[in-house]
Amino acid sequence: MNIDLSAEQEAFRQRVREYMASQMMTPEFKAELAQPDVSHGGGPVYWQKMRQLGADGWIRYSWPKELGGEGADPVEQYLLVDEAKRAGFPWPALSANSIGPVFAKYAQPEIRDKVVSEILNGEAYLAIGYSEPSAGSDLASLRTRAERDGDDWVINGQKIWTSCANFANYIWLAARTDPDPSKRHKGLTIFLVPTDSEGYSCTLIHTMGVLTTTTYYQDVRIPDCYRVGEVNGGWPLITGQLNVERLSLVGYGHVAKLYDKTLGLLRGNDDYRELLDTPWVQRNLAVAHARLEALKMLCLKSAWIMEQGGTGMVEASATKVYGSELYIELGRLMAEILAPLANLRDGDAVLNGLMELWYRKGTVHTFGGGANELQRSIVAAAGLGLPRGA
Amino acid sequence: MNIDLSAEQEAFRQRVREYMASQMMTPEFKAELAQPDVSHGGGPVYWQKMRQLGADGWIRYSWPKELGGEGADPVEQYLLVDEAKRAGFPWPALSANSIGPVFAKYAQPEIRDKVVSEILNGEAYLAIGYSEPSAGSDLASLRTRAERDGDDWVINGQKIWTSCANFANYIWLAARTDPDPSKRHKGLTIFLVPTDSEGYSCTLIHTMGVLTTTTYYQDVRIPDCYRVGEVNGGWPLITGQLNVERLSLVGYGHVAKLYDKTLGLLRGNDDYRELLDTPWVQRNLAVAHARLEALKMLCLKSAWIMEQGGTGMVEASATKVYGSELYIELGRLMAEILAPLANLRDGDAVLNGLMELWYRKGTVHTFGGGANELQRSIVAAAGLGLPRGA
Amino acid sequence: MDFSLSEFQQEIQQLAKKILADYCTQPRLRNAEANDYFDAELWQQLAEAGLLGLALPESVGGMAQDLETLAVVLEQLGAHVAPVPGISALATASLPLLPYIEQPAVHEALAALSSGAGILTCALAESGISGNGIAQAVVEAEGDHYYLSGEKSRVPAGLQASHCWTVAKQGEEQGIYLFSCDDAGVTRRRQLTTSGEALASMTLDRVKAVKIVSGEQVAQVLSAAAIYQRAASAAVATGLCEGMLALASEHCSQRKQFGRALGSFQAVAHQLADCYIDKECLRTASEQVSAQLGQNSQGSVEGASLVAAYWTTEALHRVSHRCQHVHGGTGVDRDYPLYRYCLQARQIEMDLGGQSSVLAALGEGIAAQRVA
Amino acid sequence: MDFSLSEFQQEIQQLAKKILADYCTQPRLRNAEANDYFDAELWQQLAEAGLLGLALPESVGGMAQDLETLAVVLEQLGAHVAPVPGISALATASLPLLPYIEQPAVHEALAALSSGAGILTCALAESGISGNGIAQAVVEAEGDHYYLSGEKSRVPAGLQASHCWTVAKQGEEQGIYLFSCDDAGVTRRRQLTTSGEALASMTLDRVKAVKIVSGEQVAQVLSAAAIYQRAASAAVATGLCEGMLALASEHCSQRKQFGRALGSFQAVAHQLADCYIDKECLRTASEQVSAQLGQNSQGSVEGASLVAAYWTTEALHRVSHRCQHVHGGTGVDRDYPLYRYCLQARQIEMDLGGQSSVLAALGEGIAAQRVA
Repeated sequence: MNIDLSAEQEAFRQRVREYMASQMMTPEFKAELAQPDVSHGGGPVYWQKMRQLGADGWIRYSWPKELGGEGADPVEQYLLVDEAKRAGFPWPALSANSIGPVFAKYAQPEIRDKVVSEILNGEAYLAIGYSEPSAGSDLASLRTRAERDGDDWVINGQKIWTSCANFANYIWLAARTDPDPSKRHKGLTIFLVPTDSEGYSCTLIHTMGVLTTTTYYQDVRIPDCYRVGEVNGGWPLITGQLNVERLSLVGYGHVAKLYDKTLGLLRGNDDYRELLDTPWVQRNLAVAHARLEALKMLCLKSAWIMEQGGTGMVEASATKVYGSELYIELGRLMAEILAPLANLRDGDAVLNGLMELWYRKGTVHTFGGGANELQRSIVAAAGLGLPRGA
Repeated sequence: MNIDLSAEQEAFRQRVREYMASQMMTPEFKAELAQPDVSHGGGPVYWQKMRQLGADGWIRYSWPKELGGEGADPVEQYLLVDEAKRAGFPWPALSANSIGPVFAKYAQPEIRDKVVSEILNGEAYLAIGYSEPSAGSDLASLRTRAERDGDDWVINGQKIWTSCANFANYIWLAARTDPDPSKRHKGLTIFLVPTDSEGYSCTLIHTMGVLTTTTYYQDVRIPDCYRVGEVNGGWPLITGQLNVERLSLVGYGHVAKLYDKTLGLLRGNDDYRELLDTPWVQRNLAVAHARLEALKMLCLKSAWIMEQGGTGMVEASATKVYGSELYIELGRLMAEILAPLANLRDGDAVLNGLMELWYRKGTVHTFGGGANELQRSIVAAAGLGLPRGA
Repeated sequence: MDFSLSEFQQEIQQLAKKILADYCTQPRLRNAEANDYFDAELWQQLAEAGLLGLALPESVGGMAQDLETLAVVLEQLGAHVAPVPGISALATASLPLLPYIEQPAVHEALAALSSGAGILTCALAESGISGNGIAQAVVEAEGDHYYLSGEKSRVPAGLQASHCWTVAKQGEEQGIYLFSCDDAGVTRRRQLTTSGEALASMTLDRVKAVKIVSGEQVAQVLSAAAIYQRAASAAVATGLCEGMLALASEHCSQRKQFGRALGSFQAVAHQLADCYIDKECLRTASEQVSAQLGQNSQGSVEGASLVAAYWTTEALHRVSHRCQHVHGGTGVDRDYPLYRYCLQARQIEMDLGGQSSVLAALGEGIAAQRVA
Repeated sequence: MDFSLSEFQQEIQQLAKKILADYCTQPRLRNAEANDYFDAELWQQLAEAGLLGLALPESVGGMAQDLETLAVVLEQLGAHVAPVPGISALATASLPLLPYIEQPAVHEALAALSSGAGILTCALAESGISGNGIAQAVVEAEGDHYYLSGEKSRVPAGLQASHCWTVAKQGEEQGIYLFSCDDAGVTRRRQLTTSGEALASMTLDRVKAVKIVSGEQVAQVLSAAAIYQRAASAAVATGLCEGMLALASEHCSQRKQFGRALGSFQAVAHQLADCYIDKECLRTASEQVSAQLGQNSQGSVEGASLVAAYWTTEALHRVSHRCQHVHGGTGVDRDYPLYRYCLQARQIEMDLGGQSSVLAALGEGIAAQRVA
């Protein structure tokens, strides 16, 4: 057994870390990301950085060789995304790691090369259009429909929580192509909808912590070549390939950031010495440390299992539940240390606002990326062999 | 609002406390209760104390006046049982508070007076025979059957977790009288089975912490006058009257005992001064204190609501969940303070074994008296108006 | 033992509910968010209804009610996420001064609060983390007059307040001083918080002040302020939890997933059952400390206030996160009312110093036998 | 990075499984319970298979494997609730003496352990609560000989042990001394514990002993003992959790209530999913400290051992109570195997001092920057 990264893996992580620090997270970009409306991307500097990321080969890095990529293994993929998110870079996880390669595999030749090249060059972003106002976790009950009309499809419906649609070039859309509702997940097809299509529109949803969107499809007409995979064959494309992504949602570096920064603050300033010497502060730090160590190992082990050819499904689900709940708990443990300063926003905020924002962003992880209830059911059924229930 | 007991209630509590200390918990009785096989009752001193309890009027105290009792209100009932259990007295809760009065109300005249007088005089104990090997929480699926044969009933089946059956004089038995399994709870009838009936037998179940029994019924024949309530009308007798009992399972004095004794130990001996000055020990005490204060108030408030004529159903269920989980958590919080001494049994045990035994007895409260899952579903449906689920 | 509200308390509750229902509408709350989460009209309405002076003596226009009755109103402020500084003005800043009401300056400040003509606050923190405990502000005495200089931070309702008391030292001696926020020497700066409520930093430059007490009594005033803050926070938090749970129960009864109402899934229903239990525990802790402050009960007020703070932080954290979770994305949407409750929950949780420090204080009290 | 077991480790695992499956049958375990939870035949089998000397040098008949490989065996001891003193003999008592193996007395004690001819233990506690930390036992020196007198308490496997080391002071100087338990000056008394395992109190009356180290090195030996205890406990605990979870999963798959398998209810399934997550966290913490002790990793061994102790106490508490709970009455029935796991879980949890003290030590390490 060897629980440490190999020398090559460690060197790779360092390389990513340095690249992110020196090339991506420039003062200019940080300033742009501090503006709420482009905090997830979409500003001019963002697109500049995305093109550079593409030119420097990072987006294609994780892609299979047969799709024009470098074929990075799941451990490298995890390290890449985790380091990027830890640095604060709005990594294009959907285009680069999750949906992009699936698209490349199942898209029709007429559009494949163009879109793949846009993705790999950092010129296009793909947003996911799954959830609907009436269907959150229950994707099999989607209502947005696509109807065949000659060589085209005509799409009508509404999607919610379509993150990043406000600057995406395409929506990776799940729509019902068999109107019989009893077909459930067997009546769904995936389409790639260009966001400049007529009849498409997008409005922002301002949430407590993050920005997201609602997207509308009113008689959006797209040629059949924008259909991805078989008609009524969308379900495997929706459910596949989620495990690496699920892991990245709660990557160690990303979650540990608040602990690292808080501890750095306490250690770096004599004003905080008394706090650091206080037993209950030490206890909060100890709980955070012990629980974060487990997250670190769960993430690496899950990635390693995938590298070994396992699906990593149970491991990814367990890690996602654990990491998302730890994210919230960590927000409390660290904020208590500096409470009531932790409530301050704007110029007076502690850690440049990280601590205050953490709470406002925290909860989305427990239901986003597959609600924790669903993940626990996966762990119970696939990890423990319990009978599936209602 | 007045959150304190009234002067009368406080005086009553004191009276019970003094009675228990001086009259019941004599050294002789304590020595008998220290023997595992009679730790729940059934020894010679136990029966002596029970008769005295009856003679001094305590058993009839909670009974309605029309059944020959004193008509104590739910607050007094709660205080009486809680003080008794706190003192370590194996209070005959089933006979005195739960089943006894129901029996008196629904029994047939032929046997009523005799059994009631035995109960009130502390001469008889009633054990509950509900659970079966194949039915734990799901009482509607009971299989033990009673068949009419002339003026008699013939009972066949097996009951499990029949606590105190090893010294009980009667089993309060739920049996199926309509063989159609689809009738579920509508096919059940209650019988009072004398434990000297032919065909009845009982074996001990030695558990991790408490003693209980399995009872067997092989062609047990009893006259119809031992049937309680209507034929196929047992369900309301099973489900009614449980709220006060549910409360008593996790009564404050009973649960707080470990905290009180541990704190007393720490304060009472200079050897423990250093521990008492240790921040993490103080934290454990603080968590225990804060959580116990809530239990105290939840119990009193629930009893007060019942006194005011409310069912107290939601309150009793919420208190039972909270109290049973606190019982376990308390066992950890207090044991940590004296760990690893907390593991010792017999002569070297801390607090005369209370701390060690606490763990072994702890878990039964979360599933006994109605599993916490069922209680949470009651709170969700009746307390919050959520739709009942599967 | 009697857990019911008196007839008067029920009337007060209805009165508060009526005003708050009228004023805490979605459009008005949205408007308040753009204005430091303070609704001056609502505040005026509460004053006119007599609710701001509820726990103040009749000599300053109040109703001379105890904390139990005040808690009834505070709970309603929470239940409606009312954009007013209930905890600080009605409890933390005003109640510790009651023993000094004979002093004209105190009398004037409390009368202003009661009538709605002004807002009384207190400045208990200075800047940075070390400013949580020790006051560095100084006082110069000139004849009968005192002049304060220093930096105060995180003053609740600091932008709106007319009167403020604070701690400062004259030489080595600490004292409690009351001053007018309109004094030319006061410079205020907005400090925005997570709930949208604005605090203020105050730079005091030879601000004319009145000394309330000095020496050993200072600790008593500060301790009273902490106890009243905990008690008032517990009451507001009870209302917040009721509000969050009502929204979550409604949502989970209506919203269908996999063909069934969300709330019919055990995993969802049981999370909300746990919230119900947390909320009931908080309610009893709130009732306990209110009763003891109103001297309607025996027992340690310090202990009861720390127990109330424990349950406030516990219930707010757990109930807010779970209620958000079962809502899915809807819960964080700013077009849906839940998030305001959650933000205010976090605000109060951390304003109390967080649960870990509360437990440290409670444990120390137990070890020292100040708490049973 | 490679989380797989080596071929050799897999063989060792199979070997351990085979022996334990043969010996940890219900009748034998029931018999062991009546005999201080010690199965001498099983112990002898483990010795003959070379498993007791697995982590000891070849010079004492061992296999010179690192802690990672020992952990594989320890996990199996837990998975089978084996009635043998795995943690104390194979880790806490023996491994801290490895630096002193050149000393004949140490060599002899370890050789006896390895061959199964004897059992080595250590007496780290004296009686009462104050006996947890400070040793009062005294040493008299006569020429080259040392004689120990004092009261030791809670010695693991103390009734069966042949060799024992302990802390005693000669004047003011503390030292580690090794003695034979068969010395006429040793009086042992059974101390029964919650798991049924017997510890022993030892009254030492001029017991002839050998000095291993004294002075500053004493702290190093004691620190090593604590670290090995934590690491070994984590490995055994991982096996216990696997065992409890296997029983609970099987029970909830078979047992029907309300017409459905128990495990098909969300509320039940999700409790067990949480147990699975706790168990996996514990497993990674166990792997981490084993790897660091085997120097197969960088990082602080102290920190990793405390993290392992945190997860050991956390997982044992939560998994044991939940697995009992979902079993209903069956879980506490002494005719069903679960309760043995639960009792051993509690035993190990509290033997480690409980989670609160572990967190205090870890937090202090973080503040002092000994732990990242």
